[in-house]
Amino acid sequence: MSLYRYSSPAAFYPLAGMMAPWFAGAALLCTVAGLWIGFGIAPTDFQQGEAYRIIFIHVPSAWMSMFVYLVMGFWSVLALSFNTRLSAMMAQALAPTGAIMTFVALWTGALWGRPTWGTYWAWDARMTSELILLFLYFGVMALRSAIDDPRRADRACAVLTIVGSVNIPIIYFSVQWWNTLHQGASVSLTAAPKMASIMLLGMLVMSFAAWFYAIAVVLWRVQAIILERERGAAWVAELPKLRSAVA
Amino acid sequence: MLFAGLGFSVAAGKALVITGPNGTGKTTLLRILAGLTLPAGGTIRWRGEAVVPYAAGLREETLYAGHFAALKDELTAEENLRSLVSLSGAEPSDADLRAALAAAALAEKRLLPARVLSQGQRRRIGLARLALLARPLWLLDEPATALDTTGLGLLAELIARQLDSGGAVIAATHQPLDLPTDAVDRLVMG
Amino acid sequence: MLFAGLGFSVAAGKALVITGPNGTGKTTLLRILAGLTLPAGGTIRWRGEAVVPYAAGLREETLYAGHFAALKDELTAEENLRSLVSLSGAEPSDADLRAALAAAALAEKRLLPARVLSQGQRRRIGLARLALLARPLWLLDEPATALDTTGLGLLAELIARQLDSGGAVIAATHQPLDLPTDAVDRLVMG
Amino acid sequence: MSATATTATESPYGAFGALRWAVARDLKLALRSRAELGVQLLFYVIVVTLFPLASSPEKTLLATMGPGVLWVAALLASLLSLPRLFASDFADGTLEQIALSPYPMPALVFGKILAHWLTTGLPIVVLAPLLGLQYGLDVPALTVVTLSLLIGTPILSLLGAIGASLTLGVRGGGSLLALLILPLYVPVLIFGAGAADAVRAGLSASANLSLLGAGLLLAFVGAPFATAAGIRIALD
Amino acid sequence: MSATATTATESPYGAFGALRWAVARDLKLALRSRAELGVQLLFYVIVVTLFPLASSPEKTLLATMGPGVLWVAALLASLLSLPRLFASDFADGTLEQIALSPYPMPALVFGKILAHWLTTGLPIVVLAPLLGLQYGLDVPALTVVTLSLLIGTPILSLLGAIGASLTLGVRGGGSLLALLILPLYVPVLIFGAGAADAVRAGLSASANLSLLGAGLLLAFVGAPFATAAGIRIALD
Ligand code: HEM
Ligand SMILES: Nc1ncnc2c1ncn2[C@@H]1O[C@H](COP(=O)(O)OP(=O)(O)OP(=O)(O)O)[C@@H](O)[C@H]1O
Ligand SMILES: Nc1ncnc2c1ncn2[C@@H]1O[C@H](COP(=O)(O)OP(=O)(O)OP(=O)(O)O)[C@@H](O)[C@H]1O
Ligand SMILES: [Mg+2]
Ligand SMILES: [Mg+2]
Repeated sequence: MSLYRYSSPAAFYPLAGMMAPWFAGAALLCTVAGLWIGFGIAPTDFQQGEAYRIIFIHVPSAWMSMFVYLVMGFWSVLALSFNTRLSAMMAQALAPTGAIMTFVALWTGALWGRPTWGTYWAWDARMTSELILLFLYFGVMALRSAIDDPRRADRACAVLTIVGSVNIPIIYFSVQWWNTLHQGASVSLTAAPKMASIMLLGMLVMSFAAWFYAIAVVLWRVQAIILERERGAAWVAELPKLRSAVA
Repeated sequence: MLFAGLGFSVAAGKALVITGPNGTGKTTLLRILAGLTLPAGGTIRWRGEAVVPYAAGLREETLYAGHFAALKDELTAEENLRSLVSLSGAEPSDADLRAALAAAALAEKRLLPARVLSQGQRRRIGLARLALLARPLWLLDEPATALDTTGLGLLAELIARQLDSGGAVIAATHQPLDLPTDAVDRLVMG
Repeated sequence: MLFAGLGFSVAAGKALVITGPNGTGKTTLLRILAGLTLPAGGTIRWRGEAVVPYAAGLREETLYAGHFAALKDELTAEENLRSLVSLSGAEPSDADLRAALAAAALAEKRLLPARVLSQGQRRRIGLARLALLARPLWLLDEPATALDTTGLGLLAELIARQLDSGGAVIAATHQPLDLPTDAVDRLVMG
Repeated sequence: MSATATTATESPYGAFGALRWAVARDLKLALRSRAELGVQLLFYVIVVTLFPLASSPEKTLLATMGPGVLWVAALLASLLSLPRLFASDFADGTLEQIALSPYPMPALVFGKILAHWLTTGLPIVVLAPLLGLQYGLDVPALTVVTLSLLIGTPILSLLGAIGASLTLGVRGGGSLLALLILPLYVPVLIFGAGAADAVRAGLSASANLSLLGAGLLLAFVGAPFATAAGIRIALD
Repeated sequence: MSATATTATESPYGAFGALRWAVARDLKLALRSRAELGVQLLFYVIVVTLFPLASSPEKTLLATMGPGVLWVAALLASLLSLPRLFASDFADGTLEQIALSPYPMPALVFGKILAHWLTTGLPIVVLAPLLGLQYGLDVPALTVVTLSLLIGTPILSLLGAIGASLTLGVRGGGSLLALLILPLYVPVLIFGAGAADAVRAGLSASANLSLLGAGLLLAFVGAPFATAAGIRIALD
């Protein structure tokens, strides 16, 4: 019952404002710690030298790029089936962050590919499907900006997001299904890790940093979207913060 | 918010004629009733029960004729009519189709592609469609557009027949429809 | 052959109202007069001289308003109006544009994209265009479509003003236009 | 005049009737303009023959490019015809009537997609082996390319319909549609063109083909519903 | 309210005013939907990146294919956007008003074509060098490809406009247009892509480029009139 209350933008707005700084702080802490582990403590790799340290950025962003899409899909399902405005706004707020994460994964991957495989880019299944993911994010954002009725845009983007989510398993399993340049999963819940535990720790801490960053940014963005969309509503006019800003 | 605090109902055998200045929401209201547009709030009841847009029961029992004639330029008048009527679930015989076209004064234009028909002739195909579809509820948006005097007479006759057979009609219009006054309720918007 | 043996003329300060059943060639006739459709035969004279379709003089002195409003859904009412009027060669000031829109009761809708306007509001942009274009000859096809009572009043006023200033009007219509009878000639087709 | 039974407990408006209506009508419309079918094919032929023109025509290179070009051309032919799938029905109000028809909308939509494939996809499948010869492909490669097109082009039509419905009435329709739909097309393209590559490399194409088959199944189950939802959104 | 001078001996409705009206209006329309320009470009990028996907990604092959792919993609982007050049103006009646405007119609039409090129052709020219890098083209080859696109894409827009006007209101417009216009496009493609091939083979590209330039001149002089005539026919 109390959770249900927060499905209204008016109720969620202050909650988001309250939570976002905490997540931002946690993101900062984890980033500092993760970078310190990754670039200070973790030993040089005997095969790849220093270049492997890109892993501390590459892997968290690659994971997030897929995860953000799944979360977007989740909100889209809610938005379509219950016609709730907040879910659609959440999905809208997630897309740019997802696109950035995807871009970072592609970018760092390409930078990493140069020293290890001798090329920035190859049409390998995982890279290709990750590129497709980027285009999917672009597609969702382009579709939204092409429709000016927000209600219609919400629902159209939800349909597209749900349809596009078939790409996620393709990215994830591409290394298993095809014989690719890209290496397979080295972190798994069932098998023992194949990595030095300090490297693993660094990656995990950086992953948390990415998580917290994404949550904080999305909360702030959703606040902006709520304000923009509900600018006609009475509760927005009564926002004390806004009034002091105007004064 | 285009309109709020609007409440009305229409009974079998009755027509509700919606009038009002341009832009007061007549078309929007009809589209909401048909289920095409999602209302920001409010309830629509059909036979006493609240219905959601695109409910199967609603689609089977209502007929919506909007601004667009839904004609294909490449098909002849008769093909267009048959296609539209069977999309709505009825399967009229060829004789029925021709009778309806003849009643709409389109007998001679039956085999012409819709592209070369005049504006009024295109609307008359819509009238022939009404004649073939005995649905409990008709939703008509500006049914009198582009019709000449005989066309208006045919429209009035079709509506009267629908009301006689226990159907209901909701029509938005700027032109007088010439219906028996006792069967008509009026809703003035704006 | 849609019609033959038709002869008529319209003088400055006079309106010619064309009526007749659906499909008798009113639209076709207007399009021929505008130069859009090639007639199978016959002569069109303008200021006493025979003219060919798309003659520069004809294009500069006539204004054709057909079934289509020539509006872009993406542009606002005001942008649409400015674009249409300047395509016809006039360069009205912003104040003129707003005055014309206000006269058409579109002052509040000025900045809305045409997509969300109602059918009647779209036609009213056409009326505002008429107000801004003082051409010697107006060719109007069904100008009353979708207009409410005030819209019809505005239309009648615009035509009257055009006639007063020595212009001529040829209009095809099914609805009565409410013009001063002495200024109107009638042509009944079909 | 006919009246429809509205009180029956079981709806008389079945999916099959809907399918028949949509296929019959769209095929009639496609055949009405006699030139249409030929034009579609000619476009495909021209695109396929353009590539050797634009690149240098060495023999081994040609055979390598062959399946890829056949597939890319199929994909482009599909993209080019998609905006028309619903546009005219949307503009003239037919789509409103389809959405309000008592027949199940996904079935009506599927009928339209089927007709689209029959008029644009199937001719391409039939023509592909002939054009493949031009690229010096051998019989096993030709067979696999054709087979992969036979399974793959319906996926293109099904996925494309989703994009077409979502971009209805949206400005920049054609290219927005391309942007939305190409990411979904790429896996189809990869498996499709990959099948022939596998055969030319002496491997079996069955993995690729069964992945394509799975894709077709998925698209077949999901696309009509997603498209119907897209159309309803566009009409709102 | 303003009145226009109708008795001037010299017509006040000059070609320049017409050009300005058409370019300003079409650019405004194109910019109105913010996504549009980006989408056009993304389409081009995706098509260009598709080819290596479908064929096998060997380095020398890539460099050979490069200019051809850049050109074919430009051609397809042009083809895809052409049906929209006049279609919406035709459907909503603007084209009638354009035909009846006191301004010279070829100038109005040329303005529309210019706006079309500015929004679809020019961005492609700007982007081509970047995409060419991806194919491993060297600087001389890149320069020539870009130059050939700069001269060639306006020809595509001009010729395409003729086809677009002739297929107005005709069913199957998109592919019929493609069919009409591709034969005219092919020479442009051959000279355009050929210029880069010449440079890679160590020859001079100037012959190809001056042929392209001559083509541009011819299209510039002829196309607006042919297109205006096509539109008048479509309106009849
Ligand atoms: C642009 C090129 C690249 C892209 C698009 C890319 C994409 C991805 C993605 C999506 C993941 C997460 C999927 C998963 O965890 O299974 C990932 C993980 C990973 N990538 Fe990349 N990558 C690229 C280049 C590289 C390169 C060059 C290397 C190193 C040689 C590399 C090493 C890794 C490693 C070690 C992981 C973690 C795998 C795991 O532990 O599960 N990647 N990459
Ligand atoms: N997105 C929107 N933003 C602002 N106003 C809108 C929007 N969508 C619709 N409207 C307004 O809603 C009204 C639409 O009304 P509707 O088409 O239902 O009118 P109508 O009563 O049918 O008019 P007419 O008699 O002209 O057909 C118009 O006044 C229009 O300006
Ligand atoms: N190619 C053709 N073949 C046969 N008849 C044609 C052709 N083109 C037009 N017509 C006929 O010409 C007439 C067109 O008339 P027009 O559109 O001018 O009528 P109108 O008087 O404006 O009618 P309305 O009042 O309905 O607008 C129609 O009767 C149509 O059937
Ligand atoms: Mg209305
Ligand atoms: Mg008419």
